[in-house]
Amino acid sequence: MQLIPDPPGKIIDGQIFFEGENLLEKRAKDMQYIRGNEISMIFQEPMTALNPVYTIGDQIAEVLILHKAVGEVDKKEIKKYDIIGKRKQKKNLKKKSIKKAVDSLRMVQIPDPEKVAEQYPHELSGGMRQRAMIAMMLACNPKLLIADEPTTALDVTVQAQIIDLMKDMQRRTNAAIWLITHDLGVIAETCDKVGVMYAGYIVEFGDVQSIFDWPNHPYTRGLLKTIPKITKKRGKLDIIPGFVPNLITPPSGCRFHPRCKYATSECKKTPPPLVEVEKNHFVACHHYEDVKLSVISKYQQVKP
Amino acid sequence: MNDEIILKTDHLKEYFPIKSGIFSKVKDYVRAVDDVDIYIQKGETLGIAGESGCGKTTLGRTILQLIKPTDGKVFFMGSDLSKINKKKLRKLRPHLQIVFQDPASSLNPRMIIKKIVGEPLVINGVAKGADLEKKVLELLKTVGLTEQHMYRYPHEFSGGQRQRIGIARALALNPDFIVLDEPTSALDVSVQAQILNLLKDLQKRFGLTYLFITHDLSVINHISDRIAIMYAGKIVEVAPTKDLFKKQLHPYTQALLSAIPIADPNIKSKRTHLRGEVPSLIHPPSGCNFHPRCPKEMPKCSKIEPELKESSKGHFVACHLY
Amino acid sequence: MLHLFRHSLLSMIGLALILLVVFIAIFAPLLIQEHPSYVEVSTDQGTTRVEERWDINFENKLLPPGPEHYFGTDDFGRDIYSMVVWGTQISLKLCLMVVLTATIIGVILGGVAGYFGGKIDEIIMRVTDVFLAIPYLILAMAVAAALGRSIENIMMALIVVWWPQYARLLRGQVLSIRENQYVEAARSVGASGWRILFRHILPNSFSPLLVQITLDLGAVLLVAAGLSFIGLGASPGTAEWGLMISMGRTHMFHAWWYVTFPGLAILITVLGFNLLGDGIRDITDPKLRR
Amino acid sequence: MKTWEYITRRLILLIPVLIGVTILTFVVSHVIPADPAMHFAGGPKAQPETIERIREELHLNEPVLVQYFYYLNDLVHFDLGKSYLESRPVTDSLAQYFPATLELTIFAMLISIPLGIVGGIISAIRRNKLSDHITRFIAIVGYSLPIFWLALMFQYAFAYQIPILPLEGRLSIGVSAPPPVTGLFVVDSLLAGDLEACGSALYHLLMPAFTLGFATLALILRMTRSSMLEVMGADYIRTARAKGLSERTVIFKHALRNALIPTVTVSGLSFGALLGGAVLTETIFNWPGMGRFAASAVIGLDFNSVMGFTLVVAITYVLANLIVDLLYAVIDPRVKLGGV
Repeated sequence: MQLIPDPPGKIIDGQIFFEGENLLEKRAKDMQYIRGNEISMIFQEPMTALNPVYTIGDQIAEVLILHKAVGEVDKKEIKKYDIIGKRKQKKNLKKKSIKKAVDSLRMVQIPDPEKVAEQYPHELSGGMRQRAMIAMMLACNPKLLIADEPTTALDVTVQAQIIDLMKDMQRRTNAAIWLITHDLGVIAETCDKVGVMYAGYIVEFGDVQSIFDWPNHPYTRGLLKTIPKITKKRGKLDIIPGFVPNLITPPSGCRFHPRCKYATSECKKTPPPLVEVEKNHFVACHHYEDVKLSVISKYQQVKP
Repeated sequence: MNDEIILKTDHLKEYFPIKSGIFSKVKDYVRAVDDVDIYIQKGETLGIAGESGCGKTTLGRTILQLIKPTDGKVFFMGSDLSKINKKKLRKLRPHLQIVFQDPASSLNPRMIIKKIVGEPLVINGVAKGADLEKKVLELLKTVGLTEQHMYRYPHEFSGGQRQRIGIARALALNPDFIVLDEPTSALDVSVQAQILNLLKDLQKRFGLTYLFITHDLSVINHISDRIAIMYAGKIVEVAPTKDLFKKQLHPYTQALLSAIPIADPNIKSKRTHLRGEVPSLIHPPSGCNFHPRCPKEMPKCSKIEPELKESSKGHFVACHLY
Repeated sequence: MLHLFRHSLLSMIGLALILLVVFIAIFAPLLIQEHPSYVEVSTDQGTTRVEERWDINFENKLLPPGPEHYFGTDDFGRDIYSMVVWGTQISLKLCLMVVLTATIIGVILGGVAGYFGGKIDEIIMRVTDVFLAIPYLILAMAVAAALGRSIENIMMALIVVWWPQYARLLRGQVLSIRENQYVEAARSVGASGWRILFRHILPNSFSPLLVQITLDLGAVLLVAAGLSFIGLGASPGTAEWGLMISMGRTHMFHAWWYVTFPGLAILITVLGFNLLGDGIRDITDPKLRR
Repeated sequence: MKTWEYITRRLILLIPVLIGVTILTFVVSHVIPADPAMHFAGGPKAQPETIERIREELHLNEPVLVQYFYYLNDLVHFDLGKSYLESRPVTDSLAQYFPATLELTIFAMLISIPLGIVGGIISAIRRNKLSDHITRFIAIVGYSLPIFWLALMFQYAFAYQIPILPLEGRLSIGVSAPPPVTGLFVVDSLLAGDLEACGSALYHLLMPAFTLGFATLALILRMTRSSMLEVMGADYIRTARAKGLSERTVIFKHALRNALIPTVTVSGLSFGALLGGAVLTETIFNWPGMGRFAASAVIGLDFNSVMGFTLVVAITYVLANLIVDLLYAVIDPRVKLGGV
């Protein structure tokens, strides 16, 4: 979304395509049009992501007015210096957009939306804030919603509500959702496709089903095994040795090699390319075949 | 594990006063821990699970007398901790230790590791000089650190390593009982597994008793023998881990377990939906404090508070359904 | 720690300025052409005290800056350069005395108030409220006026005025540091209240305190110079910067150097402290480091 | 809690502070001096009879507590004693000088606060660019400058070398003061419809007000800059951008209001610095205000006047901070009035 301020962050290279157009080649003005209207984003901390000094209704109405979802001030109809008339129109517009904001709050199942629209963010609970945030970002029916750890700051029972809400909203608005999370459980339940990232690289990408069943990258495999599960019997947990590297001086070659049991000298030298190992399943590992084999052999040992 | 009860609470309550008005009059209370009865047997791990703000952390601190309880008793090896004087309490302190959630703030940033881990030994006059150094090194090795870590400051360590240091400090005085307050929730999953394994090893080696506090039910399933579920300051269900995951009695426990996303796309969970959110601890609902969200609410739930009763052996529940 | 300064040019300049000022203060006697003499005078109260006197030479009255007198001379023909350099000592001594004494008082009272809370806290905080309800300069002026004119009394007055904010600062620090889990950890291993206060809390409140001290060294100098300017403080003829500006005021339009150089000396010293203080803040407060 | 309830509560809370202030001024005036009577009489050169008379008048022979009671009793009757310098009640003198100081302080704030905020915003937006470095430099020099020296330098530059501004005073010679209503010349002259006097008053205000406000300007600039920078990094700014708002709207609508919250606090505190600075500025610009009066009282050992001045300043300052707190609640909805 190009929301990282420059400096310190800069996109060094690469392209981002949205509906066939490269976003990086767009002017700032066009990007502003796309943001909130076609691509919108919700964040991890609903407390800090909402402006504390404006009411919920105002903040939602702002997007609506901005992207002209409720019409706009008609410049032709009003004389240039007719300030009073202009104000009147603006007021009308505001009224309409607040009304629509209340509707969108109702859509995300906020009880008593009229009242909530007049409240400030700090007067709401965490779950309510995240709902309001979703309402705000879906107000203009975007085509893509980026959700950055939307439930991490919430309790499990509320998390479950929000996840269901997001799925429900997706069904209604037909938007694509890009969910960023560290919680594999949330991914397994909500996503169709998943990309696994390690130290700045996508190491594996594919359908949720195939990734969880046949992880081909050693990191994905380790990750799946280290999490304690409530469905499995207990015992010692598998561990990935070592620590996550920092990104200032990442390891050479494949960034996972210092923690990988399959690592060879090749891994130290060249970063592996992302290859399609089966339909819609990509892996970046020099030894994905070995990994696959070991999974299969283990699977077979258990099966018969 | 044997049946000897090492620690027991009796109607434990912890209310924090809220002051307001011109003369700072106490207007109300935050009922963080409200009438909690639990017991822990020697060598076992009791897990306390609940959502944020349910009072589970306060419970841990109140048990250790880091906060004086408002009412109720805590028995540790037969003596009532809430009654005994400061001096005696200080004598008992070595037996009761705690590992904190946030490895960043639980280590004094201006002390080297040797000082941090050695502090309990110095305060209690256990060791001095070269002996101290030897002891500290031994402790560090126990938790998987080495000699070269002794003279560094906390900020030079990663989260997992810091948590190991915190564990070493808790072990310094050979405690019998350790409260583990969300020891892994600030860590990455891959590191979380390392710490959990370490804790299990240590328990076996030193015969420790754990009170494991967490909001993460999959972690608690992995480590504890029995689990107590806490909701808004009260214990709603206590059962051996296996029983609890097989059969949940309290509607809240059922909802809580069903809400956990499972990291396996093949299992499609059937979810019990809860209305609303966790109530405030200042004005908890009347009767059973879960009734406004309960899918199985009955008329008497809003009037009479259910007691914690044993429904089958070792399985306690506080609900009018049983 | 020093290497961190390198990232900020401004704080480097601050450090350099302060080192320069300290150097001048230490070696003042070697740097100047004229030296003061000391005389014993009787005071209002009937006691005697030692005061510095500079040689008066009416022939050299109000000479502009030149090779003989770098900063010119004043209306009594005294060398302004020598007096400004000499004044460095007086100023630094005053600032340090005031700030350090105020810090000690403030740290003790604030630490006790914050850590033990309750009634003591209530009393100490109400007292600081009262002190902070009156602007510094004005309270110091009233106190100094009551004490009588002298540099020592200005110091006393400034200490009286300055300690409450340290008490406030430290209390706030203690209250926030007390919430850290390592304090709880120390309690859980049986550490006593004083041990926690001195081993765990005070060392961790050192950084913000240091920043405040550095910035205040400059602020105290400004207020002290202001008091001297009004006519409180040093007796006429002393090489005190504020006083010199006050004396030079009547000659400003025909002898600009008289007020300019002492003022520059104040500006440079205060600027040095402020830049340095800002630098230390940026280094020690990771939140502000960007 | 309603606003008036909050104000009442705050006013009630002021009582202990003000009692404390009276104790403090009492201690300073009646206990600290070695011989208060001599002090009040004007120093060691005073005649013994005068000292004895004052001793009687001020009840200095009574126990300290009784003395304090007398002191308080006088205060309640608005009696601050007699000014030995002006041979009239201190209250009369202060009443005469107060409006001039108020006018000067208000104009100093009117100059420094808007300029400081604008400068801070520019500095924050153009971070690490040349304009940022320049404004930051001005700011840091601004609060390192001795105000009295700055005043003299301005006088030298703008009244002597390039004489475009008046050297001192409130009005030009030949312009008569407007009929007193508020005591603020600018307001009074407008009320009287006397534009010449108004112009002259503004003309004379410019230099002293700017001098007095310069340090405040620097402080506010700095505060606004750093809080702007902090706010610009906040999550809700990212949200605002994600909504597709233009950078202008993001800065002025979303960031500024949040960034102003700490600035408002600083403005309240700096009011104290302004009152203190007024003592020096008024002396130099020969401004007939309380500050000049106090400064000459200090020199003339007119103790009653000094203490009276201190008391009035304390009350003004405390009330100013109350107003700031009210403003605070207007800007920041999170501040519930009364949630202290």
